[in-house]
Order: sequence, then structure tokens, then C-alpha cells
Amino acid sequence: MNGADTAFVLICAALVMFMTPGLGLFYGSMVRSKNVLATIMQSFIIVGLVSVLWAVAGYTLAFGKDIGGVIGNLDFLFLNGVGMTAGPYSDTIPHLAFMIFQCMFAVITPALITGAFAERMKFGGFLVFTTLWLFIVYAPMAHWVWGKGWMAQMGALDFAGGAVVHMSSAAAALAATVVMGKRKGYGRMAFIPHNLPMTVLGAAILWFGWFGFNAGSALAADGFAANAFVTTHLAAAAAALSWIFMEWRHSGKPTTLGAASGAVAGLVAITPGAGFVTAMPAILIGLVGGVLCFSAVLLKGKLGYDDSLDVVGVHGVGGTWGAIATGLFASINKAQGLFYGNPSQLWIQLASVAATWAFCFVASLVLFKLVDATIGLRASDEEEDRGLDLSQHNETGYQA
Amino acid sequence: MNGADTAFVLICAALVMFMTPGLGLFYGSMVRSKNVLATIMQSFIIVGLVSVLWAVAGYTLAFGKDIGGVIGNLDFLFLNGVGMTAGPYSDTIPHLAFMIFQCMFAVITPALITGAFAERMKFGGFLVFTTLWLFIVYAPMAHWVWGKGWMAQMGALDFAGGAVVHMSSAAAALAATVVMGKRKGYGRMAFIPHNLPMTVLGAAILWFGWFGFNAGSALAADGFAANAFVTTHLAAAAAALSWIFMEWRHSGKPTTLGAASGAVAGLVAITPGAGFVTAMPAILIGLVGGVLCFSAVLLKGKLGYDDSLDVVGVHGVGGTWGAIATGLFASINKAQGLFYGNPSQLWIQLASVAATWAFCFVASLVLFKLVDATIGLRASDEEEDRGLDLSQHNETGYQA
Amino acid sequence: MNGADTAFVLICAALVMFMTPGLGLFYGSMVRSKNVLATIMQSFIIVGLVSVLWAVAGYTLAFGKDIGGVIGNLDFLFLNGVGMTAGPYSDTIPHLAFMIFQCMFAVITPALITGAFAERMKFGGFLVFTTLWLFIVYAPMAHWVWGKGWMAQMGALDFAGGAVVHMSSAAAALAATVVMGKRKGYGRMAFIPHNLPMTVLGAAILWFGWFGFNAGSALAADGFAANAFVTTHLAAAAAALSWIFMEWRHSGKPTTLGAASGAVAGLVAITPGAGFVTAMPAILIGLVGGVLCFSAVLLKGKLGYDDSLDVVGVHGVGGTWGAIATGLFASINKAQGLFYGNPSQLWIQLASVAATWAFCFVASLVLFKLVDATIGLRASDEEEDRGLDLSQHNETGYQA
Amino acid sequence: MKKVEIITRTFKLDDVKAALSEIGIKGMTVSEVKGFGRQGGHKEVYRGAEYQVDFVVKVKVEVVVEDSVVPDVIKAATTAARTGQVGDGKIFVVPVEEVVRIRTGETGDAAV
Amino acid sequence: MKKVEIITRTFKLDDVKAALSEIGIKGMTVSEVKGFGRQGGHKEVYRGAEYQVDFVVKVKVEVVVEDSVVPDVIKAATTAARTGQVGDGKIFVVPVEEVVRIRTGETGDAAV
Amino acid sequence: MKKVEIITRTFKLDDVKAALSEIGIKGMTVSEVKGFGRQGGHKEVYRGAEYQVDFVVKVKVEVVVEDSVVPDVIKAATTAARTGQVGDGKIFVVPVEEVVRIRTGETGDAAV
Ligand SMILES: Nc1ncnc2c1ncn2[C@@H]1O[C@H](COP(=O)(O)OP(=O)(O)O)[C@@H](O)[C@H]1O
Ligand SMILES: Nc1ncnc2c1ncn2[C@@H]1O[C@H](COP(=O)(O)OP(=O)(O)O)[C@@H](O)[C@H]1O
Ligand SMILES: Nc1ncnc2c1ncn2[C@@H]1O[C@H](COP(=O)(O)OP(=O)(O)O)[C@@H](O)[C@H]1O
Repeated sequence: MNGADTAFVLICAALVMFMTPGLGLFYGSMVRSKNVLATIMQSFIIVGLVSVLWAVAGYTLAFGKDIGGVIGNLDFLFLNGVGMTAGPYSDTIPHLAFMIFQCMFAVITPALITGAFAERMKFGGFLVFTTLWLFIVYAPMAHWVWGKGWMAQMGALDFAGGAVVHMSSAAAALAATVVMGKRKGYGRMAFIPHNLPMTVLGAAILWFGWFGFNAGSALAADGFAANAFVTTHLAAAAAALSWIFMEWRHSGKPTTLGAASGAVAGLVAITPGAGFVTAMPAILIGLVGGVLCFSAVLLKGKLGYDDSLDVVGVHGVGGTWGAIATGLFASINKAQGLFYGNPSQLWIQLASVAATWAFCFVASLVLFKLVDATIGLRASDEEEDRGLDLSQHNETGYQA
Repeated sequence: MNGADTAFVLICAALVMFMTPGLGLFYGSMVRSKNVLATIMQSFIIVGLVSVLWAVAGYTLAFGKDIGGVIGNLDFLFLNGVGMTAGPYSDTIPHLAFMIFQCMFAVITPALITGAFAERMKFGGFLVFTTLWLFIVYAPMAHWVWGKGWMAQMGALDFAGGAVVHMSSAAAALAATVVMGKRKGYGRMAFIPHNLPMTVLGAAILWFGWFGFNAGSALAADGFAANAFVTTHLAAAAAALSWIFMEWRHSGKPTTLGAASGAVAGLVAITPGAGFVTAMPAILIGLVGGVLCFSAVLLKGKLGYDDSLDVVGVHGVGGTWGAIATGLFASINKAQGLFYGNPSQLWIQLASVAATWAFCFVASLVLFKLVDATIGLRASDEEEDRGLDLSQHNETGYQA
Repeated sequence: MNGADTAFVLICAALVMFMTPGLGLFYGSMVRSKNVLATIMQSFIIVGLVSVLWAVAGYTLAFGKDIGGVIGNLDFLFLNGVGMTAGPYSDTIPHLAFMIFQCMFAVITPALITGAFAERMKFGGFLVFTTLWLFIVYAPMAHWVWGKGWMAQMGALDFAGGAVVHMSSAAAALAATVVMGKRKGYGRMAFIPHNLPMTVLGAAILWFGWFGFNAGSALAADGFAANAFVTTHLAAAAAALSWIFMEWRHSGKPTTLGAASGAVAGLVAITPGAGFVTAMPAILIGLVGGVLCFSAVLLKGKLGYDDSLDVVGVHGVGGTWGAIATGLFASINKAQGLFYGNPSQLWIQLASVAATWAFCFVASLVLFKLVDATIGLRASDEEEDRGLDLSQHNETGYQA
Repeated sequence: MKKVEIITRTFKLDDVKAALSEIGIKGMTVSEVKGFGRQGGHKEVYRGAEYQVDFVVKVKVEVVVEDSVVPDVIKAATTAARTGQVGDGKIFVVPVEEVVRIRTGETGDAAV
Repeated sequence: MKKVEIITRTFKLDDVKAALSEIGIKGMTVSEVKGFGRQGGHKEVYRGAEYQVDFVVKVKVEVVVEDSVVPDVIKAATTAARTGQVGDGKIFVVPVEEVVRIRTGETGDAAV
Repeated sequence: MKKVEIITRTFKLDDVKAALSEIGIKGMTVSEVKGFGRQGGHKEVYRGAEYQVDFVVKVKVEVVVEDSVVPDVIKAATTAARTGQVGDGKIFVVPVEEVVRIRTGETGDAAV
């Protein structure tokens, strides 16, 4: 046990917790004002819902003793045996600190999905879907990668959640657009963010919290953490720049929304490799991440599917690029990528990317269909017209 | 002296400081827009006012050497002798770090009260009341519980301020409603929050800061802190859920305001026991806390007193429940509650609850009456109509 | 290497990073709503732009091995040799942690300038100016004071950036107003902050982050850091009070904007001396800082130059007062000011103040003229009328 | 048909609406406006700069009714909105030549 | 000259604008209003307190046109704005005695 | 009595108000509107999606005055609001049949 590591991980956990309501503000700012609360609410209540589910059973499924590479056993059900002393995943911090740090990751991941079905989801269906998804998609994914499951065993590198967090949520987002269809008027009416200063606030909270996310994933206050902190920051910075330069070229002017979106894209892209690459490759990962995600978002317009807030374009594309880039640029400790003489790492990364997308997309599709067929996913036309704030929550966001 | 503990407590102090302006946004968002600044201002300027008063004399009254169990002596007047080395309350952190951590508690407590008299208080009267209240109510309370005063001596458990922070401010809030009466039009006009996204932002900042509040109260970066961090998070999560489920049953739909209110209620409820109970009881404390506070807020409507932003319903009821629950569920180190074979702890808790309410209510009532009779508490009818932003501060919150 | 110090500095770096978007919100809230995004964007994109430039060449110019007291050498170009082990500026934290902590200072400094030319600057010109200014003004200043350059050698005290951050940006701000002239309608139309709750949020984020800024500058989690934390908080608190009391006297009522402005003024004023003075002098520095900055802001109205958001009045005056006050009140370790028997420190401080203003003003003036003559600084009349959000970024901040 | 425009204090809106409902008015349209008049405005101060704001927030209620109902509307609105202080506002009556209910295409009296 | 005031649902604004453009209308002025009518309002709940909100957000389009164009405007707007549900709104026609284009000082038909 | 409606650029409001005050106008009512006209709108871009926004923010000033004052109002407003660029706006004059001051119940000329 080490006080410095404990202090560091606990503060990092607080930072990561702050991200999810921050994500709510980020997402909520980009919908029309009649849906602002419903959108924020989804992220906010996920902090409540998933945290409790995680303590009850999620943690043990993800981090209980490995069963065949597939899932954790039930040793830690109801946090039984998760105490103030060190646990199996770190010698230097209390087991409870590790558990709660991981809890914050389990919280934000399903919250990311909500961007895809924003402005048309029923609140009840959303709660049920999220509950199922946590146990059936997230917990296994976390186990495979961080809980000594098969992906870890095969050597896949995912420092802070390119697969577990970003690809998994993006695959679910894609499934959502398939099952739920477009918002009323999509392609015909203007869907314009209603409060961009709040978007920047949300992005700032995300960026701030992401230091906890990535540097905290070192689970220790050391040079490794410092490196992850630096790569995180530089990739975000670089992607904010490359996104707005793409915009500048494409439509004549750089935008604030573009800068915020680019920063998030960079943060996503560096997540899988934050602790494995050094600063200059991190800048490159960010630059390319900004370009790729911007292009993917543009492409969405052409493909015509309605991923309301670009979960696939940002988290899917950014996370995938980051996982591959880790296979190219990893150079720290035993993690070595293609450019450092280890081509096999790239193949492992590609395999883990493919498996993640396939599993998460199919499983999410099934869950969405299931909920749709039972209690229903989509708000009625009339509810969508009035806005979800009134129709789902009897509230309105702003009063004159 | 220990660097890890010092780092932890300093960062926690920063987190707690952030809570008070966050509370200002939380409160300010819930009033009508013509009072948004006046409401935010009360919290913000309290950070200024109380911090200076604390350094000058508040700290020594609360934490100076004990005089008869009642008050601290004047050894630390003007922070004399409070230096960079360890002080009497912790061997591992600088005395200055302990002092400033406590300062943030002294700051937020009177800020909590402002929710009760929002939309009708004169700024001058508010400043004078707050000054008096800090010295006459808060400093003694802090001394009794944390400064080795009589409540500590009798063995009352209050980890991070159920009595010192929440019951004390709620008792003052109750006194405020008695002395000041209702807002103009209360019960006849609609009093609707004017900016609920800001409410969620405020609640998020509170939740984030509360990790500093509760985990920081361990004064060390260890397993004890990790446990307090976990119980804090889980209770907030559980109460957000139970509050919205109550709403769902009661009026057909869960609300965003309810989720935010529930989270705060859970944070309040776990505060006295955060370091003494384990994770599963924390979930229970949160669940029950959400139900009780929701019910208390409903009841207010029926009792007809005008506690504008439900300080009594949330902090009074939540803090009281938390203090009692600590007497039931405490199970860590020497703290043992009824369910762990120590019924006497419950009696001690009940006694401290009763004493806190009685002392703080009566003392606050006297102070409010005093200020009312001298410089005045309540804005004139015309000022209330125009809004306090213009009438107290010559400003308006928003321009088109 | 020391884990506690590393944890502390990394978290502090995250706090300082959060300040710059917070500054964007602070500034953006005070302009008219048609310019809110353009103003926020300048701060936000600086995080991107300057971070990358810093990693590439800024850091080495500031902190490379000293060349004649004037500039750093190119040893650390592209962060070459800046790694996970300790570097030349601290034995207890990774070199990368020191680099990124300093990066956040390099980021916020040019962002401070943007307040001066708000509501009339072209985005392209702004990017070019900022790039040049970082290398030609900021990097040398940082080197002279913190990189073992001539100011450090002569014994000037600047704990966290009175000269490097605040005077330098204020001198640039003054140069901006000289080169760019007033906003259209200045003095004739009303320039009223469009969203004061957001101003308070911005100020709260700044205050919160400033703990990282000042306490983090101790580069260690010890009593020295605790002292800097305390002085920072108390000076901000005192200045918020003294600013509103000045307002009360001057125009009959205290304002929320005044409280927020005062807090920032106090934070600026304590920055150079935070680690060198004790708590009571810090309160005095804050009280005087609030009065001086308020008076300077009033004076602006009379002098008739258009420093849109009072960069000179707050950062220039506050930073200068702080540097002088350090020469008066310094009393910790080897730092001793006039009142502690060392009058020569005051002369050194005055010399460093004069040199900083002279160098930064002249260099900034040249850079502004250069950019003005080449790609242009000022938006056209028509662009200014439509608002910079539309004319520079094709966006609008708020939708009904 | 006439359009009666009632410009008055915001916090009187509910009372005016109730008074009109009472005399059988089934529809009205409301907008937020700013008024300039004898009532005068207020001072605002930002970092020491004082601004005189001449406009006061008011509400405008528009009701289209048959000619015969106009006096009742004026009476009801006047009674409901009056405080007796400067700034109570004005009522204007404007002729309306045609009325159409979009939903049904009905015109004239049937449409209001 | 007449002023045609069209009060209808917000999300129909684009359709109405398009329909009017189609018949050659070159200018119009739009404001956000709140309507009270048969459509009824909705309930809002804040911390358990229920409020009945009677007003519904609507949009008001004002078009000043020559007398002869009025029927076309009514027809175009009615068609574009109709959903058939209660709350589609109203059209009012008000006489206009003079029109001036500020830029040129032109008056009458030349000014619209 | 007539109601003169002046629709013009937002930043001209202060000038128009001053010009009207100068000719003795004691009251007016202002609302924020969006105009569609020859001036055209602007492009907005959000994550690569381009939207043409046709509406421009304008301000509408309504002044009710005696018939005889109308020409003066038109002249004052035109002069104050004119920039000469497309988009300066319009003035419409509408008949008013009755005016009531709510505070006193006064009607007609005494009420404005
Ligand atoms: N001549 C006018 N034309 C249009 N609106 C007017 C006129 N005079 C007054 N108003 C409106 O009526 C409101 C109240 O007028 P005011 O002179 O302040 O008080 P009172 O109605 O008590 O005489 C003003 O704020 C303005 O909105
Ligand atoms: N008499 C009236 N005067 C002014 N506006 C009216 C009147 N009646 C209705 N309105 C406006 O028309 C809108 C629609 O009216 P409503 O009665 O709800 O449905 P419908 O137009 O289908 O009959 C209302 O919200 C209101 O804005
Ligand atoms: N026929 C009309 N009816 C109502 N409002 C109109 C009409 N034509 C123009 N307007 C208003 O006048 C404004 C200015 O008109 P525009 O054609 O852009 O320029 P100009 O007034 O210089 O000819 C428009 O934005 C709109 O608000």
C-alpha cells in the first residue's frame, strides 16, 4: 500500500466521475432546447444507476477471478471482500479504490451511447437497455481486456479503454441507429446545437476529467502516469487543431464546435495508447485522429443514418484509430509496436478491434431489439414533437 | 508529516472550495431569472467573507485549545502559530492544510442556508447575519464535534458534518422561514427553476467536490479515505434513483431536477457516516435518504412554509437521517452502531441530533430577529417585484 | 523521485489546464452574445495551439540549458530527453510532469491577452500573433524568471507568474488596444455582459484551478505548498470583499460581477508572492489588490482606451502590485522583503517589474503591428456588426 | 371583428388571462415586449460603468373578438391589470377585416 | 394594403415561409409568441409541485401585401400550416394605411 | 389614432428611440423579431452540416399616436434608422380605433 498512489487514484476517480455529468452537458447542449433535459438526464441518472449495479454485481463480473477467459466469478458480489487493503489488481492501493476507479469507467461508457439516440428515446426503455447492456456487453468487455480475460491473454494493448469504452459504446450507437431510425424531420429540418458555450464547458470538463481517466489508469503516481498525462494532453491539443483546419479547408471557416469536437476526438484516439506511446507519436495520433473523425462525421451526412451526436464518428472511428495506432507506435516498457520492431502487435490490435466491434454490435443490436419488442424504445411522434423534456419528464429547461 | 496525505488534503480542500460557487449555481438556477445573480452572489461572496473571518478568529474559536468543552481558546487568533509543520489535529499534514480544509467547511455551511431565504433577502442584512452566525453558531458546533468539545467527548459520530454542516444550516433555514415569511405570491404564482441545465451543472460540481468533503475528512490517503469515497458515491447514486422512483410513482414521471435533488440528498445523508459504514449500508442509507427527503419536500407544500429551495427538506432531513443511520450501521474501527451490537451509539446520535437542532434553531432565530430589528432582513415589496438582481446589485443576469 | 510530489504536480497541472477554458467562459460571458463563441474559441484553441508549440519548441526555449541568461538552448527540442525520470528542475518529479505543468502556464498566458481585443479580432490574425508571441515574448520571460535566466540570477522573486504570466499578458493587452483601437460604438453604446451566471462559473473555475497554479508551483506536497494554497485562497477572498466595498461606496451597490472580478484580482495579486508571504500579509495583499484593480478599471473609462475585458486593469495592475508586495512582505525561507529587513529585495522587484513591462509591451507592439501589416488583425466593420461568431466561425451561440 | 392589444406588466398576465376567460374569451396570443414610457427605467452598473436602461419588460396580449365584445374585454382587462402605479400599460383596439381558423378554414366569427 | 397575421405552430414556420415565397412574397416579419386556446397546455412538475402551463409556443408571421394578394396569402398559409389537429392557429387580416421602405423612402406598393 | 410599426435593425433601436423622443413621443413598445426580405440571411455550419438561415434579427417598434403626428414619426424614424443598405426595414401605419390607459381608464388622445 502506498499513500501517493492511493491519493492519486482517488482524485483521478473523482475526475472521471465528473466527466459523466460533463458529457451530459456536452450532449445536452447540442440538441434542440426542447430535449436538453432529457439528454442531460440520461447521463446524469446513469451515474446513479450504473454505480449501484456495479457495486452489486458488475464489478465481480468484470474483475472477479477469471472463468475461462470469458467472465469474472462471483467472489466480489455485493463488493464482498473488496476492502480497505490492497486487492488483486494493485499492491499499492486499496481494493476499494481500484473498484471505484473502474466504476467510473463503467458509468461513462453507456452514457456515451446516449448521443446516438438523443432526441427520440423513451426514458423507461433507456433504463432497461442500459441495465442489460452493462451486464451483457460492458462487464465481459472489461473482463476480457482488464480482468485477465482472453484479449489480455492474447496481448492486446488497451491502456484506458479504446475497446472497452469507446469502440463498445460506438458499436452500440451504431446498433441504436439501425434499430431506432432517424429523428422526425432529419435531413429536412435544421438540427442545430442550442447552446454552444455549454458545449465548450462540457468539452472542458471532459478534457479535465480525461487526465484522471488516462493518467489514473497507470494506477500509480509515477513517470508512467506522467507520460500518459502528457500524451493525453498533446493528442487532444493536436486533434483540436487538425479538426478545425479540416473545417477551414472544407467550408471556409473553423468553428468552436469543431475545436471542441476535435479535442474529444483526440482524447478518444489517445486513450488506448496513452501509457504506451511517447509525446511526439501522441501528437501524430491526435492530428490524424482529428482528420479521421472529422471525415467520418462528414460522411455520416452522406450515408444518411442518424447518429444524433456522432458517437460512431468520434468514439468509433477515434477509438479504432487509437487501437491501431497503439499497434504502430507503442514503445514503452514491454509494449512495442510495428514501428518499434514488433509487427505482431499490430495484428493483435486489429484482431481485438474486429472482435470488439463484432461482439458489441451484435450484442447491442439484440438488446435494442429485445427492449423495443417489450417495453419500447422510441418516443411517439407526438412526444418527439413536444420535446422529450416535457413528454418524458414534465419539465422545461429554460424559463424566460 | 507525510507528502501523500498533504497532497490529498490540499486537493480535497480545493474540491470543497469549488462546491460553494457550485452551490451558488445550483441555487441560482432554481430561482426566477430576476433573482439569479443575487442568489449566486450570496454563495460566492460567502467564500470571500467567511474565509477572511475564519482566518482572523473563526478557526481559533473552533479549533483552539478546548475551554470546558464549549469553545476553542484564542491561541490561533490571526492564524498565529498555524504553520507549515504539523498541528494538533494531524501528525501527517501541515497545520495550515488542516486549517484551510476546515475553512472550506465553514464557508459552505452558511452558504447552504441561503437557499431558504432566496428571492427576498437584503444583501446587507445577509452579510451581517452570516458574520454573526459563523461565530455564534458554526464555530461552537465545529468545536463541539471536531474540536474536542462536548459532543466529541460524549462519543457522537459525525464524520464529515451531518450535524456541523447540514443540520446546523437546516435549523437556521427553518428559523429564516419563520422570521422572514413567504415570498410574494407564494402558493399563488408559479415558482419554476429558470435554468435546469445549470442545476445539473451545480449538482455535478457538488457531487465532484463532495469526494473532497468526505474522503478528505479522513485526513489521509489510505483505505479509510477510499472507503469514505466509495460510500459517498454509492449513497449519492442510490438516492438519485430512489428520488426519481418516488416521483415516478407520485406524479407519473421522473424528473431531471429530481435526479439532481436526490443525488444531493444522498450526499447529505452519507456525510455523517461516510467513514464509519461500508458500501452496502451506504446504498441503503442513500435509498432511504432519497425517499425521506423527497417526502419532506412534498410535505413542505402542505405545511405551507416557504423554504425556497428546500434546505430543511434536503439538508435537515437528510442530515438527521444520516446521523441516525450512523448510529445503526457504523462498523468501522471503533465506530460500532446498533446493528453491530452497540445500541448505545444510537442514543448518543439521537442526543447529538436533538442538541444540534435545538441549539442551532434557537440561536439562529435570535440572530435573524436581531438583524431584522436593526438593519433589516427582507427586501421591500417593490424590490422583490423588480427582482433582487436589479434592486440589490444593479445588474441583470442575461442579455438577449 | 517522490510519488506524493508527482501526484500533486500532475493533479495541479490538470487544475491549471481547466483554467483556460474556464477563462474562455469568463471572458465569453462578458461580451455581447453575438461574440460569445469567438471569445471562448480564442481561449479554447489556445489550449490546442500552444500545447503543441510548447512540446515542439517552446519548452526548450524556456527551460533548455541557459544561454547567457537570455534563452534556453535546443536540448529539449521535440521534448527530446524529457522523460519519465526526474529532470533538471526537480529531483522528486518526472521531467515530463514538470514540462506539462509549465505547459499549462504557457497556455493560459496568451489566453489572458484575448480579453483586451475581444469583439474585434480576426481569427487568423489571432492565431499568428499568438504563435509569434509565445516564442518571442513568453518563452524568454519564462526563461529569465524560472529557467535560470537573468531575472532569476539577479534574485527577482516570482513564485507563480506575476511577471511571466500577468504583467506580460497585460503589457501585450495594452499594446493591443494601442494598435487595434476601440470597438465600434465604444463609449456610445452599452457593452453589457450577456451572461453573468457564466461569469461566476468562469471565475469559480479560475479560483479552483489557481490552487493548482500557485500551490503546484511549490513542485512538492509539503508545508510550502500548503502555505501557498492558503495565501492564494485568502488573497482572493479578501479582494472579492474589497472590490465590492469599493463599488458600494462608488455607485451605491455591490455587484456580482464585482465579486467575481475582485476574486480574480486577488488571485493575480498573490501569484508572485504566494509561496513567500504568510497568511495575514496575503489578506492585506488581497484587500489592496481589490482596491487598486477596481480603481484601475474605473480609470479606464476616463482614459478612454478600449481594453474590452480589463486585462490591464486586473492582470497588469494586480500583477504589478503583487510583485511589489512580494518585495515588501516576503518572509519565508530565504525570501525576505523590506518589512523583514531586506530593502534590496524591493529594488530588485521594481527593476523586474519595469523590465517586464518594457520588454513585453515593446515586443508585443511590434508583433501586433507586424501581423496587422501582413494578414490583418481587425475584423471589418461589417463583420463586427454581424458579430464574430457568424463572421469568423459561421456559428451562433444560442438558439431559442 | 377587432383586435384588442393589451400591453401590461408581466406579472399581471395570469390575472388578465383569468379575467378574459371569465367573460368567455377562448383564445389569445401573448408576446414578451419591452416598453418605454412614463414609468422610466433603471440603472445598471458593470465594472463601474453605469448604463441607463430605459426599457421595461412588459407583456402584450392580443385578442381578436367580435365588435360587440370589445367593451367587455376592455373592462375585464383594465380591472385585472390595474395596480394604479405608473406603468400599468395601454389597451389599443385595431380593426380586423378577416379571420380564418387554419385547421378548418372557417372564417369570421366562427373562427375565433 | 393589408397586414396578414398568421399565428401557427413553430415547426410549420419553414413550410409557411416556403409557401409564401412561392406565391411571390418577398418579405415577412416573424415573432415568437405564446398562444392560449382550445389546444390546452401541459403540466410541469418541480420537486413535486405541479403547475398547469396554459400557454403553448407559437409563431406569428406578419406579411404586408397589396389587397389583391390577400386571398392568395391566406390560401398558401392555410395549406402550408394545416395539420388538422387542434392548435393549427389563426389568420387575421388588418388594414394598413401606409407603408414606407426606410432605405429609400419609397411608399405604398413599391415599398413592400 | 394610428399605430406606426417600425421594423428595423437592432442596433438602430437607440437612435430611433432618441429621434422619437425628440419629437415629443412619450411612449412606445418594442419587440424582438426576425425578418425575411431582400437582405438575405447567412450560412451556419455545425459539424460540417451547412444550414442557410434566412431570418435576420430585427426590432419592431410600435408607437400609437394621433393622426396628425404620423408624418413626423415616419420622418423621424426613417432618418434615424436609415443606413442606406438593404435591410433597413419598413414602416407600416395601422388604424387604431380606441386607446385606453389602464392605470386611469383615460381613453383617446389623453391615453397615449
Ligand atoms: N404611445 C404608445 N405607443 C405604444 N406603446 C405605448 C405608448 N405609450 C405607452 N406605451 C406602452 O405602455 C407601457 C406603459 O406606459 P407608461 O407611460 O410607462 O405608463 P402608463 O401606462 O401608466 O401611463 C409602456 O412601457 C409601453 O410599453
Ligand atoms: N381570439 C383569439 N385571438 C388571438 N389569438 C387567438 C385567438 N384564438 C386563438 N388564438 C391563437 O391561435 C392559437 C390556436 O388556437 P386553438 O384554439 O388552440 O386551436 P385552433 O386554431 O385549431 O382552433 C392559440 O394558441 C392562440 O395563439
Ligand atoms: N412585406 C413585408 N411584410 C412584413 N415585413 C416585411 C415585408 N418586407 C420586408 N419586411 C421586413 O423588413 C425587413 C427588411 O426588408 P428587406 O427586404 O431585407 O430590406 P429593405 O427594407 O431594405 O427593402 C425584413 O427583414 C422584414 O422584417
